[in-house]
Amino acid sequence: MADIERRFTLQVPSSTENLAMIREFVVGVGGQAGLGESEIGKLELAVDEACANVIEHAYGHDVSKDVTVRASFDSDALHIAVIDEGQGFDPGGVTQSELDELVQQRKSGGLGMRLIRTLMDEVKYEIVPGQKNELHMMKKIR
Amino acid sequence: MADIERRFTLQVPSSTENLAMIREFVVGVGGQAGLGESEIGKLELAVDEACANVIEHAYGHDVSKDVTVRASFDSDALHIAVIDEGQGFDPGGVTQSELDELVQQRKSGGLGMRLIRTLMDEVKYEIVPGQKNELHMMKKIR
Amino acid sequence: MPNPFAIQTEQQDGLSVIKLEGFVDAHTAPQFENAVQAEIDHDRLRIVVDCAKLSYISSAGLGVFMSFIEELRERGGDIKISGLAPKVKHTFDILGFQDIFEMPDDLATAKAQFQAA
Amino acid sequence: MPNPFAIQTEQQDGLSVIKLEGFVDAHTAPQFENAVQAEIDHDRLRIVVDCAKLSYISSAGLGVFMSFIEELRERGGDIKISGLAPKVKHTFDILGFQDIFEMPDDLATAKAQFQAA
Ligand SMILES: Nc1ncnc2c1ncn2[C@@H]1O[C@H](COP(=O)(O)OP(=O)(O)O)[C@@H](O)[C@H]1O
Ligand SMILES: Nc1ncnc2c1ncn2[C@@H]1O[C@H](COP(=O)(O)OP(=O)(O)O)[C@@H](O)[C@H]1O
Repeated sequence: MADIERRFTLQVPSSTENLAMIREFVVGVGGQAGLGESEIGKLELAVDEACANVIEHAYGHDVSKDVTVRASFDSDALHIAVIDEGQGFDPGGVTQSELDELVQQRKSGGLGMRLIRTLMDEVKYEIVPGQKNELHMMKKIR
Repeated sequence: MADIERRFTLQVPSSTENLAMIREFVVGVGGQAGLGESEIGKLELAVDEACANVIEHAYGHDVSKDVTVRASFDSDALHIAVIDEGQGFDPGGVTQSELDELVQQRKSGGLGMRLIRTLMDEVKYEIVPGQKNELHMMKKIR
Repeated sequence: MPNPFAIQTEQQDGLSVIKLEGFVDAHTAPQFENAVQAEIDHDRLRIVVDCAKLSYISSAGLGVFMSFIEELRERGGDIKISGLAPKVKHTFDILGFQDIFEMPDDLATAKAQFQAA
Repeated sequence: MPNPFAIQTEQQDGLSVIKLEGFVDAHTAPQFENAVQAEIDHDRLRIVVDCAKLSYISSAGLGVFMSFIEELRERGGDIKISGLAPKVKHTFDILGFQDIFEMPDDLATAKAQFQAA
């Protein structure tokens, strides 16, 4: 890939209906960045999880709000950010339980943030509640 | 579809490589707007033609520039705009030749704007050279 | 995009076979959840979720497996997850599902496992 | 997206058969143009473009047909466009291609048309 940075942005209404479109976008960008199929799959899943959290938790399914996905890559790395203007939260304050605990508690959630951290090479939250919350993710290329 | 207006935006580097991503975006929006398969196909082609013109003519394949596609729909109509900051042109000044003339002149181009006008229900250019050129297209729903 | 998700439940050899097709994400997972709940409501507690045609799953889909398994096992039932494509199985594996669920290669093996139990 | 475009040229029954697959747009049309040019450069002037696996074409692809047809016919050759799916054929029809090109349903019919000519 050329060494100029390429930038892509997708903005869609906050609805789970749009997750499929977001995934297609991410797969397209990942392919252009030169990632292999398995790395593209990880990227796709991480961004889906991040956007699903925004739709569900940051906006509480309010479809009048927007989810923004911004991606850029050069020959070294692909950076992708999921941005919302929702209520924000304290990522450090979220306790991440093990799978067997979640199962015992009959929980249907609590896996998303773990998946994101496992799938990506770098994950960073920047939270300004009600103004701009960004989840930055990075994947190395090669 | 609900009567709230839904808005979608895609911004990509000005490269024909990104036309496939643009088409997927348009197909996704068209599906959500409730258009039938054949209408989605027309929308897809019209927006592809409009973006290919921006990439080729407005920016002369300068990949450091961006193409923006903005779409919105309510229950009556889908509006879609292709936006560039390139050199602009006078759409009224473009002579549109018939197919047999183009064939005699061995031209490989000159069909795009005709296609766009045929495929969409409304087409309008707003040109401010070097600042913001917008091609607005509208398709009625049902 | 034409509908990228389909789900179908069949009764086979005394088991409930729920076949997933396409994409299970936060948008489509509720339909999967309803399908499992419907089997439990009818006391059909031996369930195979056949994923041979499943092309993608996110944590919303994984959560459905997670939330029902305790109740099912308490009541003498189980869920087995069959036919996962390698790409999709990878998502289950990352989170340790292989320690909690049996994930046989195909539907026939899942059935055999239920008979043997 | 895995590679959404493929092109292949074969010599069959004294004709050049160029098979298009996937998406011909402004990005992939140059490859199609080169393939037609290569046949002309080798004086193989009877060409069938088999579109049975073509899923999409934009004006950049249509322009390839348009720009070569005069030269080919002047030199005693032709292009026939076979196997277009209805959705794709619609794009050709909108622009009046049916007045200038023969568009037989399948490759066999295209060959028969060349034999009969
Ligand atoms: N973007 C977000 N905005 C607000 N809260 C969030 C966001 N992302 C995650 N959270 C909080 O963190 C918790 C854990 O998230 P996650 O691990 O993805 O599991 P789940 O979404 O299934 O609950 C969520 O339940 C929610 O309280
Ligand atoms: N977005 C644009 N910016 C600048 N010039 C344009 C733009 N769109 C069209 N044009 C001009 O109009 C002409 C006709 O466009 P079109 O009918 O699409 O055919 P083609 O692109 O194949 O030449 C182009 O050759 C170009 O000169």
